[in-house]
Amino acid sequence: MDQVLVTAIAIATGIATLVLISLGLAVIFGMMRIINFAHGEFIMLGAYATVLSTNAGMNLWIAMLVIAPAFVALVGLGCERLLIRRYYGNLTTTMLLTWGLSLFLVGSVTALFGNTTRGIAAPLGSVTFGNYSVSVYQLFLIAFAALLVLGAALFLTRTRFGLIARGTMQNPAMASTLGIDPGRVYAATFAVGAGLSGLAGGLLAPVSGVLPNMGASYVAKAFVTVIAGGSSVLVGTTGAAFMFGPIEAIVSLISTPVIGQASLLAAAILLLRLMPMGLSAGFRRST
Amino acid sequence: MMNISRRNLIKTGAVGVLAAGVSPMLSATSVFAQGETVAVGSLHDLTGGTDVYGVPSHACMKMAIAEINAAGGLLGKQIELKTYDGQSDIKKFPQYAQQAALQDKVVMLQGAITGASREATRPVLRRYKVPFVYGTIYEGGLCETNAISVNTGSDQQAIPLLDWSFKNLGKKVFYIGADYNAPRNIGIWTNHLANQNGGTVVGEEYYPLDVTDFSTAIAKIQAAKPDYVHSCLVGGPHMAFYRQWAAAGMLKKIPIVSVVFGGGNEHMVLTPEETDGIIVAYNYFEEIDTPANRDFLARADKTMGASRPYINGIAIGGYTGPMIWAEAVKRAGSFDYAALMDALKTDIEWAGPSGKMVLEAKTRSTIQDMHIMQVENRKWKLLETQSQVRPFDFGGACDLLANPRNTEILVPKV
Amino acid sequence: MNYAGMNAGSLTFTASLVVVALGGPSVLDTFQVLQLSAYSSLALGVVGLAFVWGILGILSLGHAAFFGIGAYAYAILSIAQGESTFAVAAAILAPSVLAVCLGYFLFYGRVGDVYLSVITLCVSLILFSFMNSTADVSYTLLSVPLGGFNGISAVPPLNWPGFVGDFLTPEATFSLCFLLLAAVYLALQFLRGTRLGRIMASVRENERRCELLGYDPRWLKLVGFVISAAIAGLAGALFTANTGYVGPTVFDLGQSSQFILWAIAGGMGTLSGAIIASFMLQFLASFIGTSQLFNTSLVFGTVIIFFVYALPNGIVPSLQGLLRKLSRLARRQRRRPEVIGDSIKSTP
Amino acid sequence: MTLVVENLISGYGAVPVLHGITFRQEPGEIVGIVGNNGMGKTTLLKTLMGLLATKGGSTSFHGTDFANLPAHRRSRIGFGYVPQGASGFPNLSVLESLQLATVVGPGGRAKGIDEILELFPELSKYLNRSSSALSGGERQMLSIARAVIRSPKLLLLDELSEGVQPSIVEKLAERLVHLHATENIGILVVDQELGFVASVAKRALVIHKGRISHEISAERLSDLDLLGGSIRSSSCGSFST
Repeated sequence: MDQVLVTAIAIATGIATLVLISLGLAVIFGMMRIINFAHGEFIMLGAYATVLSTNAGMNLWIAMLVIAPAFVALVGLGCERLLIRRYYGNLTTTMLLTWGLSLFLVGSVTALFGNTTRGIAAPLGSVTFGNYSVSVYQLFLIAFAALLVLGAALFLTRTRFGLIARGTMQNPAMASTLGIDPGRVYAATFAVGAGLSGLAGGLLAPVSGVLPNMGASYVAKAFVTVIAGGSSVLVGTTGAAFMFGPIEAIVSLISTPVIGQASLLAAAILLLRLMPMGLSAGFRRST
Repeated sequence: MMNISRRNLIKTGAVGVLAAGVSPMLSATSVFAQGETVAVGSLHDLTGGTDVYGVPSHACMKMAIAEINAAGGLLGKQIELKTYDGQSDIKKFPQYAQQAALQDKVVMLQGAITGASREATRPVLRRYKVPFVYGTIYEGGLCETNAISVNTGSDQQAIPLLDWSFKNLGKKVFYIGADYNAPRNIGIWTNHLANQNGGTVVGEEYYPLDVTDFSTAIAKIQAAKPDYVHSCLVGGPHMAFYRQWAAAGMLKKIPIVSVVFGGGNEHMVLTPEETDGIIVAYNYFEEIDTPANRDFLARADKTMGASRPYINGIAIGGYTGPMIWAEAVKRAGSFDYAALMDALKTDIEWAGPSGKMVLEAKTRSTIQDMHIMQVENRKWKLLETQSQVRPFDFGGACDLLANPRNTEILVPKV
Repeated sequence: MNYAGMNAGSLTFTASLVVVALGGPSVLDTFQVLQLSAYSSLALGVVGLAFVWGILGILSLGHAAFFGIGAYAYAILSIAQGESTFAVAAAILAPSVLAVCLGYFLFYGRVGDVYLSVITLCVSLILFSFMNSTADVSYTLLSVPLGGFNGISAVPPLNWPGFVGDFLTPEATFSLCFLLLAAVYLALQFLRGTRLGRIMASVRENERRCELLGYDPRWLKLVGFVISAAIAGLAGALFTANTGYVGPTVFDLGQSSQFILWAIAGGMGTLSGAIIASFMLQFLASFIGTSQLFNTSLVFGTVIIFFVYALPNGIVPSLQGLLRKLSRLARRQRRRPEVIGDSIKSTP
Repeated sequence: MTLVVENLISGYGAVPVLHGITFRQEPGEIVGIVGNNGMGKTTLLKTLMGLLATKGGSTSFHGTDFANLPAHRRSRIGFGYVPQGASGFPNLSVLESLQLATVVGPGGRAKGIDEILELFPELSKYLNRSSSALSGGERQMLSIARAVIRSPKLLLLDELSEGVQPSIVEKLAERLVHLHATENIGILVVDQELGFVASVAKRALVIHKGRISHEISAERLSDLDLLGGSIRSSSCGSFST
């Protein structure tokens, strides 16, 4: 019994991590069709903001939940205004640009802080289920990811900005004929997307190695999740995370982690073959 | 850019390199060594994913060269250090190795820390007859006349560490490692040593280098109930294991031993709550309390500055490499390749910050003291020292005096 | 017949590659010869991508999969047989076969644009993790150990076909690499100008209309995809022959994005641009890595961002634009010499 | 609210479609634009709305030069746009579509949702339905309602009748005439269906190869329509395909 529970928690953690690391990318990709190569570095910046401000005496929770997303949202806004804005609609140029940005951010952080930074430990301790003990922080991450998805869904469906964002995403030209300035919506969305990546970085900071290159280990998985998810930011990304997370966790558990990772990628291939426009397009067609 | 005479000189040199088998007199190194300085190459990852290993090693190498130069140079010549940043991109290694050998005419090259970069670099240096000094801990089994290993193979670490662990921690071990060659080799050692010590390996798991979520691993270990965990997880993403392990409250329940922990300064990045009690084995750590080491650290503070990196068991190779090579050059009395290779046919002894080291002629690997130690509040505490641990010769398979043509990496068999 | 692709510019470019191929060895030193040979084989890899992306509109994020399979095929067969001719042939064939299967799966399944990119990326990442996990000695192919993360080293260079052990000198390899680059470039440029090439371009512009006109875009895409895979395989073989090493990182995201970014930097739709950009960026990365200016990533990242700012259309189109502007300026100067005065003499 | 267009040049990328359009529309007037496919009708509307860049010429509305204003600013000075094929926001519900149209206030007074449902009572049945689930005619109605809710002063209507049943087209035409009468909205109607244009507009401009070639009256348009002809059969006879 306890083994089932622990396995379930491991699977839920896999899903929660995928959701957290993908959401920011999904917002930016879903809205603007920009493949943000610097996504991993936004996560890294969030983790650094958390670690550095905690080490400077800030309360961990404030650092993680407020400072990290706010700081990275600002960085994102700056990047959008200075760099990205001029190249909307140009997939290739923005890829090149965000790749340059990614190297630039890794390089700057290394130059500023070196490649070894004192990290922070996970708070909240652990709980025991029978023979197993599990980190409470891990449970917190799962709950937080669920709340985040819920909050984002409410935000998108119940608020004025959510409506504007959805409208602009579907048809920016038509939205502009209704008085909406797509440029401003894009800037705000980019900042929100970056902020979500920063939040992910902040939340992962106590459970991962905080290093300038840490983004690289998240970016491929986030890409696969977001794009397999399709154009609908929330439904698609969460759906894809719910599909890939368990596949990887279960296959890793019964065979080896390499096969687990390969089966995640294979599942993505199969999914896209069956639903050539992504998961959420498949949902929409069936409803 | 380049004037004709220099180009001709280089071309002559290059032709000489190609013809070196026939006529060593013409070799590039001997042409260049007549100048005021000789060049030595440092090829480390100074940026990218593995810079955490490359940067401190390179810094130590710079320090060693500076000390040699300050002491009047080597054979009356100043040494110029040529630096190449491998950028954590394996493709760059053979290209920079070619550049070092053919264009910059280095008389020695050190670096290529990761196994893959080493394998990419080694054949190039062999072809162009540039001695390759390998300064890092690694999986063991390097057995080539041109490759001088001044740090330890995994056998030199794993044998003392696991013997100690089976004696002091219990008989059941769970082995978890990164999924590549070195950890897999160390996995073989773990099984081998479990057999020898009457222990059992209750689980063996390998994780790709970019995995960051270890909840399934932790569940598996908890299910297997080992007496201790032997971890060979490597690199930044894998630091997540120690965090998640401690967060699950396991650090105080099941001890961890490792031959790689701390090599990437994990004990500095992670917090004491996440690392206290982890046990490792290295030939060097800063806390060694000897006059030689205190003197070395004082000099390091001076040359590298206050913000210098922690010098761990990997980085120290950056310092010992040029020093032991310099001993060999002195013995040879020349920078000439053949003379150096001759000089290496007898053991070379040198005393460094961690004590006596002997570069064995038979294996071109180094006999040295090994220390078993434990993390305590971001510092190492010595548990036990085993003096003068020999490199494993694979049942006599590695004997470069008898079989100088071997270039293959030897793999232990259970 | 008027071949749109075969203009004076592309012929000049081909000719200059041939000149480098034949003249290079007598003016360059051995290191430069070796370095440029390695660069040219990566440049060859990017030409195929520039073709399939720029002309057919297929963005393959996993181009490295084909490059890597070619590289491994060459390494394994040349070690196993001690002869490189068959190894090169296999390095072209093996990725082509994969491309046929994958392409059939993708194009005939009508997988959408970005989604296609991600599938190709996944394939390449699967190969990456698989190759990484072959460290155990039991993983051998034709009795050559695959070597896991450490890869396969000491891969022999090219030899004269049929003459085992009679290796090409670095200079001969250099000439061969550049001649192959020129040949592939010319062939693709020629293909572009043919009827088939123009239909391929129209597939990129409007797949639907193309279909209504009676062409099968799926088939055309498959053909283009396989061509680019075959070229990438050849490039992989040449690269391995040049550096003597292959490891799993040939399959990683970094390798794939490098190809993509070179193609972008060169300018979308230009093959010569991709070649020029790949040489320039390889030189740059290598130079920064030895110059110890500052942090390599920081400098390289800044340079790329600057690139986008200064040359938003890529290197070759921007240079062409600049040339046009200059020639227009020169013409205007000629018309109004009184304003310019002496400076007109210095204009070539 | 006079619209003055002089020598307007525009097109897609480097390809010009409009080579110099000149016309004038008085406040509250309904003007039709007719012409064959590919002559630039839709391009003209898109350029006026700001969805395509103006490459040359001048455009002013109520004395304001708007050639350099982006689309959202044009919307705020009183332009309303009903696109071809009623393309809109397929994943928003009907209610959300209408709400979206009022989140950013127009220059003047925006109508309430109730007010607009009085004008288009058919929509009230579908308020919570996704707009992609509507029929062609209903979607056109939503499209008009979405533009009208912002109380525009000039409505740009692109191919309203395309793919919609004739009976519904008639109904839509009635509503437009009503709106025009009650609110004095100026309307620029682009359509292939000459009968529809004739039923709402007093005069129509014929666009040919990116220029206005001549003007015809509504009566003449309906004659042409009754003959089952297209404007090609016009007596001017200078048309070719």
